[in-house]
Amino acid sequence: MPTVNHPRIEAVNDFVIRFANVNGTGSASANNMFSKAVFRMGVPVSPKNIFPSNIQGLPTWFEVRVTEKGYLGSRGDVDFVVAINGQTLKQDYETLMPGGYFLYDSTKALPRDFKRDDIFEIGIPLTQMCIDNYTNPRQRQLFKNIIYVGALAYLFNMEFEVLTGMVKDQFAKKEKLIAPNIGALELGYNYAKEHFTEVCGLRVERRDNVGDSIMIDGNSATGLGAVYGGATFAGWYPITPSTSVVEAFEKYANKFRKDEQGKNKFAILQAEDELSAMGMAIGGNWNGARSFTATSGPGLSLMSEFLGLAYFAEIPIVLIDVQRSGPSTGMPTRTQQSDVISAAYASHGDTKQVLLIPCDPAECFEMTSAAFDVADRLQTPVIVLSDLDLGMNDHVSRPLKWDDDRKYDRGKVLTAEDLDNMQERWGRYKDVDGDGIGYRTYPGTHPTKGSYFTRGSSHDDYAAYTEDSSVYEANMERLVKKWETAKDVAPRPQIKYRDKDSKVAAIFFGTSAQASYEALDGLQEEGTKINTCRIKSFPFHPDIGKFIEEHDTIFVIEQNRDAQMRTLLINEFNTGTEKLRSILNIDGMPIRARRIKRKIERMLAGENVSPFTTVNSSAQEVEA
Amino acid sequence: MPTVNHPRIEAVNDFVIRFANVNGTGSASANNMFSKAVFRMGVPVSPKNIFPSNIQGLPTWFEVRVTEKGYLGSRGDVDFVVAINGQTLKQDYETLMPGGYFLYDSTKALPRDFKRDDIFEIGIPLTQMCIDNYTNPRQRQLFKNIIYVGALAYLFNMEFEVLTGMVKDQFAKKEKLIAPNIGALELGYNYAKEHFTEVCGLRVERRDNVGDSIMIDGNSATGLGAVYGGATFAGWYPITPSTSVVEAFEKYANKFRKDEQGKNKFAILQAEDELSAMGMAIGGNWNGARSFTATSGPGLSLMSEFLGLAYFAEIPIVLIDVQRSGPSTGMPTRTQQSDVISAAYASHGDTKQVLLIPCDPAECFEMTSAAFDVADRLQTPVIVLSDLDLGMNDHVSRPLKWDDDRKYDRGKVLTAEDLDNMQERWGRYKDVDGDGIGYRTYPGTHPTKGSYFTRGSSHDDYAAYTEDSSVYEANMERLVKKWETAKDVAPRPQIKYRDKDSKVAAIFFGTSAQASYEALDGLQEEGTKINTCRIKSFPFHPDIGKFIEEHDTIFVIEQNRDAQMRTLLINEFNTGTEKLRSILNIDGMPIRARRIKRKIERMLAGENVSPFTTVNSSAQEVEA
Amino acid sequence: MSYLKSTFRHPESPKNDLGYTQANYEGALSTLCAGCGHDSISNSIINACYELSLEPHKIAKMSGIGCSSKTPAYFLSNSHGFNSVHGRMPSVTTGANMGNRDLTYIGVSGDGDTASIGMGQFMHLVRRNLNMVYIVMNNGVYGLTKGQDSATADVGSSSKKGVPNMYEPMDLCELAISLGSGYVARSFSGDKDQLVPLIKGAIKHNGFALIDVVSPCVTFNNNPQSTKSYEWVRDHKEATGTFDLVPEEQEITVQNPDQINESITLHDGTKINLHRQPDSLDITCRESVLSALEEAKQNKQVLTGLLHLNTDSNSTHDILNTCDTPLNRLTEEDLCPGSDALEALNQSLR
Amino acid sequence: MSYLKSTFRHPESPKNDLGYTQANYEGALSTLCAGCGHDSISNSIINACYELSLEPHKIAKMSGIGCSSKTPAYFLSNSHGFNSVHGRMPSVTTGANMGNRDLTYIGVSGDGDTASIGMGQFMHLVRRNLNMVYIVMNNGVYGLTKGQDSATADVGSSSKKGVPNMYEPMDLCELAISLGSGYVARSFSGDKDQLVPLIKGAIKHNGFALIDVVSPCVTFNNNPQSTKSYEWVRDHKEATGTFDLVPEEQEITVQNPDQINESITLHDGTKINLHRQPDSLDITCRESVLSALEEAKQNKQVLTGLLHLNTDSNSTHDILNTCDTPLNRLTEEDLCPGSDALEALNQSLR
Ligand SMILES: Cc1ncc(C[n+]2csc(CCOP(=O)(O)OP(=O)(O)O)c2C)c(N)n1
Ligand SMILES: Cc1ncc(C[n+]2csc(CCOP(=O)(O)OP(=O)(O)O)c2C)c(N)n1
Ligand code: SF4
Ligand code: SF4
Ligand SMILES: [Mg+2]
Ligand SMILES: [Mg+2]
Repeated sequence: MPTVNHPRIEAVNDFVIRFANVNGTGSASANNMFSKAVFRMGVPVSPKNIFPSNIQGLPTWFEVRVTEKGYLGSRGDVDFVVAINGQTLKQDYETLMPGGYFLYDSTKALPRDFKRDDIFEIGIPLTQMCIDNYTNPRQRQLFKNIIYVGALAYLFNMEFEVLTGMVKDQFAKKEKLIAPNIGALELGYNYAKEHFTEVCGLRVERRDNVGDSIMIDGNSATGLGAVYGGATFAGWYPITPSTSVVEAFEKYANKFRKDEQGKNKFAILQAEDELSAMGMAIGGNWNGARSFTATSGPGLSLMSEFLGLAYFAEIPIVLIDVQRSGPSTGMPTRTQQSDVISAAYASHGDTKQVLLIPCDPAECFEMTSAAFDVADRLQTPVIVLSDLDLGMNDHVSRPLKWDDDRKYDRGKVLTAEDLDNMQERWGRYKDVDGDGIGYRTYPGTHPTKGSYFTRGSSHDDYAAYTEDSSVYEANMERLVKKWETAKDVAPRPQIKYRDKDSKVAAIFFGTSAQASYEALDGLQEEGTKINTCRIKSFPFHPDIGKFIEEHDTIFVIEQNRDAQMRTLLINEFNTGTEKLRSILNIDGMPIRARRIKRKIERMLAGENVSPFTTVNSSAQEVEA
Repeated sequence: MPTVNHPRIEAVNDFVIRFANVNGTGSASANNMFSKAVFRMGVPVSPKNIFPSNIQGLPTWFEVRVTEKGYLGSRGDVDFVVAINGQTLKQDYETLMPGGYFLYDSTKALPRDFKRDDIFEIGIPLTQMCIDNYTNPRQRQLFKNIIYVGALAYLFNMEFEVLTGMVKDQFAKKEKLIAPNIGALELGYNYAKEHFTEVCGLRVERRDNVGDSIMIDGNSATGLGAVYGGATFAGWYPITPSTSVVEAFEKYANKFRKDEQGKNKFAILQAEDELSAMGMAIGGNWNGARSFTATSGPGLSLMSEFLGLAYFAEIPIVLIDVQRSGPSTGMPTRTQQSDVISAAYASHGDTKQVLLIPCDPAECFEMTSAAFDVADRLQTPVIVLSDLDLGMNDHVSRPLKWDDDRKYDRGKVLTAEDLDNMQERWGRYKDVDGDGIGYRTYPGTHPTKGSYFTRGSSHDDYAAYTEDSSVYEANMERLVKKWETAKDVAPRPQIKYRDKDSKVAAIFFGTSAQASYEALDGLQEEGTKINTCRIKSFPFHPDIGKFIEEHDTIFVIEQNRDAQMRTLLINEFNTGTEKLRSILNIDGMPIRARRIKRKIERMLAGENVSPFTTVNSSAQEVEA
Repeated sequence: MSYLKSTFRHPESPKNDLGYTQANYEGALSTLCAGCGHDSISNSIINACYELSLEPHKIAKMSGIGCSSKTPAYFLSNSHGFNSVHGRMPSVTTGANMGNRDLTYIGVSGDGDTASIGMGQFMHLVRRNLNMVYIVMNNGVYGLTKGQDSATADVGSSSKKGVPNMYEPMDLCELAISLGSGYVARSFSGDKDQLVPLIKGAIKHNGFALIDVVSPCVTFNNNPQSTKSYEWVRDHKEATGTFDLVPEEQEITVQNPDQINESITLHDGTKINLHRQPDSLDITCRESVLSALEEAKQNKQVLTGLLHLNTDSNSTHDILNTCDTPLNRLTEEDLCPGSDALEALNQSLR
Repeated sequence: MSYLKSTFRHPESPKNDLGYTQANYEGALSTLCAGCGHDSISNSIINACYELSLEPHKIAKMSGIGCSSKTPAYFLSNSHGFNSVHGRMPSVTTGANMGNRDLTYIGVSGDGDTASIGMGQFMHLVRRNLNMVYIVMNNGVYGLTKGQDSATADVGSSSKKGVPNMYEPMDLCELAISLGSGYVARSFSGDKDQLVPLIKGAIKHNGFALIDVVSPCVTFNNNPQSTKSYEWVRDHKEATGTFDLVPEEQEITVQNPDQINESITLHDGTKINLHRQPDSLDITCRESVLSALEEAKQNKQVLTGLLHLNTDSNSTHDILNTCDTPLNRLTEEDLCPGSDALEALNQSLR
């Protein structure tokens, strides 16, 4: 081993390891095994799968952050690389932090031009070991991944039984696979032990820091939320990264929703496109069956006309938008928070849509189930804005909870009895309660009362077509009143004061939250106390306006180019143009805590920096 | 005639007459004849057709403003009603101004409850006269309209020869219709002369106030602009109020664009829907044939996905959006300016679209032809934002002009020769000039050079697919640079200082301009000098920012509920939330000068008034 | 404006099995042009529902946008109606049907609404065999937007505008048959005798039922050069035969039993007795029907009547194995797995 | 990742009439799964264009979104390509073709891209008879999004997921034929001998030409229960016959002239000589082809080859009477009526 002119990175339960693989080779499950093993050792972990828009043969990365303190956002920088992909070997070599570790397949020597002297190279002849130990080519491919996991177990000094336990769990139903997998783990473990004693300064030590947490991806939690929230129908069209929302719904519905005859208490239709998927959701909800759909950017655009119908005809809908990098097809397997404006103002004419914005799987579950209540209560579309990072990656999350006393809020719906007991003439769009929301009836409720005509054209209180200016206008203003009502119905922001007197604050939402909290913790350690407001819904609660009033400098942290949430903030509050300062990340990777921190430091120091975090600077230094 | 307890309205060349008819009865052409006759007497006129979303049998109104001073916007209030529609008789009776005139068909007496004593009733037994004079039922229906026009000629003391001249022009090709039409005019004229001498205080007198103006609807001018701008292909889908744009394009192209063999130097396809229409426009422009489409709100929503593709793949497109009242189907035959946000930010992800906003037919012509240059220059979609009022009503307009020396600006396009002469490697999206715009090639240009792959997915300078974060990011930032370039390419705002020191200003655009100028003229007469900025395009020119800086109170006047242009202003300039004050009109009627004026007066007087102009107050008083 | 109903009603109007008079099935005053074919179709729908003694509130009226799509306002005012957006009635109806399988869904659309903007949704609706009646009020023109070409216009046909259509027409019946629809019919708005039983049969059929009704647009497409004009259709109409619909409970009493070529039992026991000429079309065989349609097209005939019948198919709910209770009637107890199940799930995720 | 081309090339590779080698028609390295049927089709496109001696830059490659729609990057790198949005290749190609009638348009799509989201656009594209080649790389599954159902899956067929499809499949050839397309073929990605001539014929045909190519997805739909698997198709393939394409300039030299049942001359003088068994399908008669397709379906056969040929139809430009010069080549002088015309117009508006 060559001498290294740099101190090695040393850390216990606090480092980032990145696996560089080729997709379609089974690496994801091995990498997941590693990450879950850390979790089972009681140490919080945050895995991020960085995959291409392709099925087989292209580079894919898997980044695992081991984080004793439970910082689950992306940190930035890589301490350890497992470089299994020849196509990206050089790049993976270059991006490693000085003092870091480079594990590679030493069956072939590293090329000549790999000559960093500030990192530690760990060569393991993975291919050769597979050739020596396995005959079947598919086995040779799969076990290569297991072997390096075994090696890592040694290098990080992990509890080997945790890994073997995971193998046993995983292959509970295919028992004969257990022994060979454990064998492969041991191969790697032993090789590393033999050749790399005391080389690695990174350790995973057992802790009790995960409590009763679970590990789950956001889309699974969302699908489950739809089951718990009482959704009975999903019309959808496949699109990454939202596909697994409906797949999860299907899985859990199949598990929990069979009647005595084995028939389904739910229905799922794969629509021919997103327009149809949204039309289906509208039809189902019109009939009083909680219905939803899930999509991503291109689908959201295609649903735009229908969202206007639902807004104006006041039909509850739940739409899950799992955002990815736009515009257009963009980077379909990368994350972003860039559908904020298109979702909030979806459709032509004067429209505003309710958004709910979860930041972790538990909130995916809660907000999705709540979304059906909110939609029914407000009789309007509710868009749950998730994203690829949240939806498709596993996250350590507090466990999912359900209060068995909770009753679905179906909003204002009249029964046949209600109709019979009414004194006044019923009007579907009559604002009798002053909250801008009328009473609806489901089709088929009553033989002679309660029928009405639903339409996207202008209508009066009784749902009759009208071109009367003042009737139209009054209806539009009622919708504004309903928007006011929505502010009380939607989840409140999470506001935290680090220092009541501080004039500096930060606003963020969704998956920008974790990295932001971490960055601000770091700043607090250095004495800068920044209060925070995590937005959970749109329309904004007045508390957010107050929060803005209270501060002089407010960083608005988001993952899009055009500062879209900031736009909504200044529009809705009519204030803050000067003090709302953007911190943006648009590179398709989860926003990184170190970058946020550095950015805020520079901005507070009065430097004139672009809101973007990488471009123009990334070349100069290995930036966080 | 009963005594009237109110002085009659007296005016020369300055009044509003409203015709109340049933659609499908041929009234529009008679009413147009009246309006055009005023114009031919040298007096500016402003007709507004207020029609239902229906083909036959429902109420329709036609409002003609006679305006010696050339105020072509809507004024508000009605001085004279021609009430031919039994369905709306009462309503028409009620909305007439005190001192005004009510012309009705006295074949049947007015119902008992019609007993205003502050208006002048002019009963003409139109139906009876038709029965007496014509046998054919269709004639009886059509001539009824001509008879009342004849009566008006007498009542307003118009030059009868102008009307007979119009009849002759109109039926130049169906000569035998001339005599009976003139006969009908005379019937009406004579009846009025006999029964209503000196009753009417309104006069139309010959002036020389129209200069070389023409009368044309915006959509015709737009269609013609597309012909002059070099459009060769239109893919479209019918929708009110944009349909006549393509119809006009077809008409003029058929007139001007036949080659020697009688073949068409243009192509028009009625698409199966708006998605397809936009796809066609994209395909045509990709190939270098100037292509466009026209639609209204619902179509704009449906085009959203494709607009994102065009933005990101950088394909020039011209889209004419003739706005109508939304949301959803809304009031399809009423006007509004409510697609501003959906157009400006069309599509998911970070997108921004260029808007051009004409305020009269001459600008429809100019901006549409310019739109093709702007789109080609910027390689991006350009949306011409017109509206129903502008598009479907005839307007007095300065004549259309074309500079024969003007050359189309096809933007940065490489020929085979260019490609052969290039030293450097060409990259479709390489920003060699620093304006954010690359050089494109048309397919088929060169056997071995210049081919590239157009895509909506992330791409590098050479149009190759990439998932590289920094390449993606650099590309997105280049698009921001291009956006900066657009500010210089798009038409500048029209800024007018009534008083350089005034701190009060108004910003408006499109069809809100005429009524705004009139309202501000009125205020100026009362001593309030308000400077004005008429926005003609988005992105905004920096002059608009300066204009905002210079003033303390700025009224932003627009025809939508959510203050959409104001939203764009504060977003783009990051300023002005406190001083930009909305004046909004959403009732589907063209915004009225008197209402704007009253609103500004009250706001300047410190009253706390809702930005909306009618609701809650319209009931109390006959409001302007 | 045309008037669907007279204002005067005899107090002793006949009543159906439910005790309702025809008036109970009517709607608001039509605002279509006087003479518009669509109004006649509305009347036939009213008749069919009245005669079948359907509970009006158990019917849902669905439509897109167009003159045709306005008609649901003009019939069955005790039914809920949904006038959605242009071309998208199929998806909204699909969702509605998923939400409540117990209603009768009558969808009304135009030729523009279905064959142009709605083509994709239409095709997939048929493919899914959704249980509904789909009526196309086919005037071969865009009425509401004033006379543009439609994709169902025949080659050579021209509307009032005067330019003959040169594109291949979409034959919705042919498409529906080739996509497996089990009930496909064509009729003419002016032929109530044929249309009313067709609608009744369609309502009784389990699965997707299409009725393509030629329905002249008197304002924009009723000129002699149009193959969708009253005159043309009257002259070129050719019927496949007639049929009776015999509800399950009723005795079969047919005037001339010799004429019954076949008797087919629908899902709910109702029988369809087909009467047709010897050697005429076998409507149960989809191949021969497709040929007959192609042939009629070449002979410039409009083949009307029940074109295809196949009762042996699974509707969407059958395929999905949905429970018998309509989904919109399931309550928390049926739907929510509860906290214990969730805790077990949490456990599996550790 | 699969490799379409070997890196080593013989310096003396054969050249076509233009002096190009096959390499001049190749594209970038494919990123599809090894063994994916789509790659074979790309190769056949390369062969066909090479053999026809087409100028690569006079070809435009159009596609939507999907694994299949990625392929245009893997052939003809000297041609412009347009990878548009999901399901909307038809409209973009229509616009492109309107803008320049002189290019050869090769559109590539998937079964999801065409038969689901793109169904409406596809149908209308066929109806307009746009002059283009439309190749569906039909694997009966959504490849790129990892294995969802497609609307072309046969009843009873199941993908790797294992749930048999219960919905009626969309038969794109049947649809194209009934909408009047004059060149309709079906083939198999594994049968280059059949596919290459089909592509060549399609390119030469004036008007819309569809080739529906069964193209197994090795990753998600190549299991034995799938009717789109290599195995199944090999076992159930049935050909209509074969044909030669004889370019205008070339002498007709056919091996066995007895086998030529018919010789059909295309628009540009090229001839198609059909060879088929006695009593086999008459592909010029759309009725009999539709029946044959229905029959094959019932017999669980995949009928391949040229299914329908009709050279007697107007393509979109013919119908529109567009000028011969491509619209994108017209200049100001051709297009702008000038100021005098405008002044005359002003005058008429006073
Ligand atoms: C998205 C959208 N595009 C266009 C329109 C305008 N539009 C209204 S009805 C109609 C066509 C109606 O034709 P058809 O369906 O044949 O009905 P008809 O009026 O002939 O009965 C169109 C294009 C619309 N409402 N929405
Ligand atoms: C509007 C939109 N919806 C969904 C998607 C996601 N998507 C990408 S490819 C695809 C289906 C591909 O299937 P197919 O056309 O059969 O192509 P294959 O991959 O099987 O070749 C889908 C649904 C998308 N890109 N855009
Ligand atoms: S325009 Fe035509 S389709 Fe519409 S109502 Fe009138 S006649 Fe009927
Ligand atoms: S997933 Fe299927 S269709 Fe896509 S590349 Fe792989 S084999 Fe081909
Ligand atoms: Mg129609
Ligand atoms: Mg596929």
